[in-house]
Amino acid sequence: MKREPLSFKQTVYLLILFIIGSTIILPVGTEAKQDIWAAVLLAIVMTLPVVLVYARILSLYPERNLLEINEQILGKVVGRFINFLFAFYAFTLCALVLDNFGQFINVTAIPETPLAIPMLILCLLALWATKEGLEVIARSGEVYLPIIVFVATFTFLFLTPNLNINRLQPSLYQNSGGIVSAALHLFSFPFAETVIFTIIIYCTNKTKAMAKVYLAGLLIGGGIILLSVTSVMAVIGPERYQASYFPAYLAVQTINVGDFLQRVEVVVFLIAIFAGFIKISLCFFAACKGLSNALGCKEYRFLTVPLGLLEFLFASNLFNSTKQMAQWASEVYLYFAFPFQVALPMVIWILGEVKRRGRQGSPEVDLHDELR
Amino acid sequence: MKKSICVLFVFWHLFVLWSMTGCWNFREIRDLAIVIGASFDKKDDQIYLTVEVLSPKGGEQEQGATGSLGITPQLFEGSGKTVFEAVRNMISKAGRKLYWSHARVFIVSEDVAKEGIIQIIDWINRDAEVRPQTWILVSKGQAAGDILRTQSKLFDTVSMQIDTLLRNQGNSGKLLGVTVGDFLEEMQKPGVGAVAPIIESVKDGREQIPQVKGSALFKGEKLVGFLDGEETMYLLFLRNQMKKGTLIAVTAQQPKANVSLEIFRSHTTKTVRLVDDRPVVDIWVDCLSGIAEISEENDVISERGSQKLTERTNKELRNKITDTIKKVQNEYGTDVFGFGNLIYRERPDLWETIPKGGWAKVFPTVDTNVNVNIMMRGSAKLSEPTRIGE
Amino acid sequence: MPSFQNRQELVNELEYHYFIFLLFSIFGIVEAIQLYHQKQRKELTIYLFLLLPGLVITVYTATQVGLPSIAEELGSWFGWMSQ
Amino acid sequence: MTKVTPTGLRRNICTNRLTAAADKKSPQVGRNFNCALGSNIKVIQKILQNDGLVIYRKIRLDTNPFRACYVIYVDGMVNSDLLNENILRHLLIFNFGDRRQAPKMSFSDVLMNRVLSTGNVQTEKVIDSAIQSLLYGNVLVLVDGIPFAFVIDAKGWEIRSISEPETERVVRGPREGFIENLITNLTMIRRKMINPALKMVFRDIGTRTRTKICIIYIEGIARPEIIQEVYRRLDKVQLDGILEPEYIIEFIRDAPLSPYETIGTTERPDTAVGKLLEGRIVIMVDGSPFAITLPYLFLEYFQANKDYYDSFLYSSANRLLRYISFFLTTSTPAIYVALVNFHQEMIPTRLLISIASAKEGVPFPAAIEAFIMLMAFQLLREAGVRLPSPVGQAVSIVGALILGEAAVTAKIISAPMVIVVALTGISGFLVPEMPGVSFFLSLFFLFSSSFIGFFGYIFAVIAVTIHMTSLRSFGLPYLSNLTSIHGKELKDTVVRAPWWWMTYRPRLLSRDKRRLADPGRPEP
Repeated sequence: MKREPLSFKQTVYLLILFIIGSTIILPVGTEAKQDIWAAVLLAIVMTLPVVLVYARILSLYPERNLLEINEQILGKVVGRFINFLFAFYAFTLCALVLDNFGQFINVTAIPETPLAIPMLILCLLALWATKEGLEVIARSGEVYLPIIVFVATFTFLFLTPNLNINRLQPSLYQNSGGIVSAALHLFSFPFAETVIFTIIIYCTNKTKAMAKVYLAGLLIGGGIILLSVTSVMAVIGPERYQASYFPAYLAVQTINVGDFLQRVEVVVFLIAIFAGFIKISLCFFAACKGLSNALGCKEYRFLTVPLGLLEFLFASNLFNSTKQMAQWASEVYLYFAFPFQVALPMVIWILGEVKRRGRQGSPEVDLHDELR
Repeated sequence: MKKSICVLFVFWHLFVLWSMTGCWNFREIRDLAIVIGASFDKKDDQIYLTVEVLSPKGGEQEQGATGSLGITPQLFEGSGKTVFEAVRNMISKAGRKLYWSHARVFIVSEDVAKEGIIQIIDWINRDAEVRPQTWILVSKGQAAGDILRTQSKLFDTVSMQIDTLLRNQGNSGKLLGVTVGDFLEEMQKPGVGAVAPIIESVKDGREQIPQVKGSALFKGEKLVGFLDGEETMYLLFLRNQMKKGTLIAVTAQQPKANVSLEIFRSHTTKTVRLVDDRPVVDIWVDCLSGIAEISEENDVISERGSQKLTERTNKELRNKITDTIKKVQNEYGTDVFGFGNLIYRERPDLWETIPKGGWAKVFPTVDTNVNVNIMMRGSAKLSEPTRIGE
Repeated sequence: MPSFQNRQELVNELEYHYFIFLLFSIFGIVEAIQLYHQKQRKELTIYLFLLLPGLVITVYTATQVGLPSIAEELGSWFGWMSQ
Repeated sequence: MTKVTPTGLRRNICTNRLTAAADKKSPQVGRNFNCALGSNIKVIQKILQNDGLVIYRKIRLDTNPFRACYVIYVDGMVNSDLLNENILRHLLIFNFGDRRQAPKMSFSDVLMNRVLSTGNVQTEKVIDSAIQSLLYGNVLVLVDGIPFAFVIDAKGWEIRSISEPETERVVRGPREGFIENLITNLTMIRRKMINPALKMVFRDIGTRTRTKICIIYIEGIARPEIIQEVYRRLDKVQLDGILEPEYIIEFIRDAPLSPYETIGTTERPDTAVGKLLEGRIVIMVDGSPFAITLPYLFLEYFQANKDYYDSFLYSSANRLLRYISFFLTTSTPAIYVALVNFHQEMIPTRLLISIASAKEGVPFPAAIEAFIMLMAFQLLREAGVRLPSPVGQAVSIVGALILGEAAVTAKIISAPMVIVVALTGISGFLVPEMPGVSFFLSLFFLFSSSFIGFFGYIFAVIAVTIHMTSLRSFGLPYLSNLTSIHGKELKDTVVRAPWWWMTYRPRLLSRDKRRLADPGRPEP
């Protein structure tokens, strides 16, 4: 039987898992302090138009992903060069997430194990999943998301006695600079990282309204992030949030139900590894696809092994310490990601629209449907 | 076929990896010395650490003992220039690796606390094994190690007794359990001073037993003073941490006129307002309580008597709370009530006018306005005071 | 690379690097033979072009102690990170 | 237990010599009968040389002039009443000379229409085919001067009586199970489904045994592409002997190396019909009381037929229990090892201390202990299954009690580990169809979690998910019902919804999706 393309639900699940990914373990939006909820909301609002642009690009050329669209719009040479850049971005992002999880596991739970071991295993798993194909990743996502939602709900319920709304005050007082800066960071990590999805999915009959897919994924994923960071902030307060590398872990540590359900943070964050694995696999998949396209190969699967090795080496030599990782995330990543998340998609979109107008007489056919 | 060979290779290799390098974080459970409580003393720039350790080795000696664990705790002492060094020096004595995840209490001696507690707090928060949910206490007037050397009558170890006590917070209403995490947060938060409960060893019968009562007040990282049990109760009211089931006693002027009240529910609201450019904190204590004991023949249950009692109680509580605030303001000058944090939260504009680090100067001058509103409900099983027959 | 505190740690590092090297070599040989048999010359070239440097880097990092991280290197080139 | 009769044995190997002859390209192969009875008989006797079970009964027919006739059959494979009463007797007493009884009929027509009074009589021209049907239990009648043989269906061999299947007992529900006879099995299915849409297609498989198999499906429900796929894969089976469905399963299943079953078996006709009604295809093999059902999805491990015979609330609770027991049987040793060796902080203090005192003096790390105990448990289980049941029970009880107790006393194994392994083993019995999978999984998880604790465990879970999501059973994703949390399909996956609520069949499996004509809650 023919393998089906991803369904609407699978794509949305993947988007949600991708957005949750490493975001829930890392200290995101520290600049906003107690107004972090506002920063998340602002970041979602900022991401909306960008995401609609991604969706629009895909809808311009049905049955094609960004790589093929690039070739179509920019021509073979330039298009492939741009695809190479995108593959590089996916590669880097994959290494970053891999590193985040490696550091997280290493610092919080098993400090004596070399950092590289969990990273290597995660990398091998992502390699295997990529070799099996996108459908396997999507189905795994369908298995994981309910588990994540289940565990997260219970974690949230157990955390409620520790929530203290006082820690979120004073709210919105002369903190606009912090909020905007935090929102920018949240925009680049994780929301606009969904540009990776343009490489791996394409517009089919089943996922006709690409904008709908993106909006659903962004809003649900963003909602989960909003809930999680706000509750973490309300449990540990802005001072400890800022000081910690992994604030959510600190917050979950405070769970104590009837003196027997305590010290469960390891189990809770095991579940986060599911989301992280999906994010790593998707990025790695995108990197393989992008590179194979840039090199003009039809098949991407043969690239997984050598690229996996390089990925692991890159990730394990990227940072020497958790401090460096945090510093890089807060100081450099925003500027590094900007071209891939905003600039290049904008250019592609505009060129695509122009080409489309040139190609067709009436370009306004379903514009309203898509950008509604 | 090729694929499955690859998969087999992966598994074979994982096995090789496993058997070659061993398991890094592998800890055999019987090799652990489980730390259940620790105390910190200071003498001549050296930190003296005493830990209470549970280890199964002790269990064999105590086979058949009636205690729930059947284990006697062992005490180890170590010293060093830093906490970490003291911990490391102890390994050579204990022989087994100290395992800190199950630690319940940390006791800091008064001397250490007066010089600054940050060293200990930082180590607890930084170390992955030690948990911030551990209780922190200050031993008053004694070496902290001596507390661990006392006897626990109903529990296996002193630390477990203190842990259970603090978790239930007692019904005495005279102590305030604080975890290291909370302590750190209050230490870092603007406009609030940290508090920790006091622990002492007292003689009970023939044995020395630990007693937790009152609270130690910190200004920044340094200990500045103590509140006794009675004042701690008012502190609890002010911090809105009064638990239900607490008993308070109301005394009137004439002898034999005492009434004990049990608190069912208590809620404290604090607001800040400006009077002549100076902040005034209004405090409302709403309290639902019932009569638990009447030691006079007077009628306090009927509507009129109850009203009188309520008035009397309100007045008395208000005075006591105000006195406590005054005492802290004048003698210690640390804002353990969180007035500064209240201003920071509710009037951030006002907070900005206070120069950085200037709150300590402003705090003693803050005016407070305490309102107590006690609602009486019920009088336990008896509807009348116990009368004496003619 | 963190600095090694004792010999045992060094041995651990070496061993898992050895493991990675061996694992990817075997993968590489199997897949390269497969590609060779399928007469996908271009793919084979790309494959080896990517894999061999990776293996060399693995060996290099296994034998070096205290290498600066990639982020540090980049930071010193562009002056990103405040060291 | 199967009674192995000489004929049963013979049915399995009956065509050996025939094929051997075919291999030698003997001149007789493919030859037709000719008119001379003597040469026909000689050919047959030559092919069936040294086969003492074949009986040649020569009859001189009452014709004018006398004609000879041979009745050939295999001893024990024919119904002797039928043979004697309806074939031999008529041949013996019929007066062929009396033309009034059969005016204007040829001799063979007379035989067909007046003499042979059995249900199924056919004529066969090719010698090989005739011999094959002879060996399958048919009676051959060869008459002088007629260039073909009459093949009379008079099969009747000893069969086991229908009894309740041992492996799938139910408290409530039908008590019959399949037996070794294909036709009887098919009648059991047919009796439950009186509908012309039920299709049964026969095939011969096994180059030597020529085993009859039957592919059963319901037209209009089963998806034609799956049926085509089944035919395609069956055509590839070139094994010489098929004695049991597993011989076929291993040829036609997807992912042949995976421990997960992608093809199911059942011993119960009601289960088989239930699967048919869900759009699945059932294959029955002659000589085995097990039917193959396919496609087989992961969730079917947890759907026991008794679920459908009990109250839906109770069944749903049972089903949830089965999921939990699957989790327990695969993960308990791994979680225990991770807790005890890596994440001691998660164990409550008192429990930690009691585990530590139990471990005091035990020389092995928990992982090795768990491995030893799991192996011992498997040994006991296997020994218990193979031995006759009273002895088997004794072995299990003695083994479990005495060995466990002695091992704890001798400080080889710690007491908590005995509890853990007992829990693992006993919860494994709740999902009896997957002993292999749960054993492999528990070993794999144990191994991973003894490597880096809970993280190893979760990595192993991810690896297993990748494997399972990449599996397919005849084109259907193996986890399809599990992963698609679809309101309609949830009704028969996690829980068992009441029958009046299960309006639809599984979505991917079937063509006609509607199961219930008029959905709605029954009203009193």
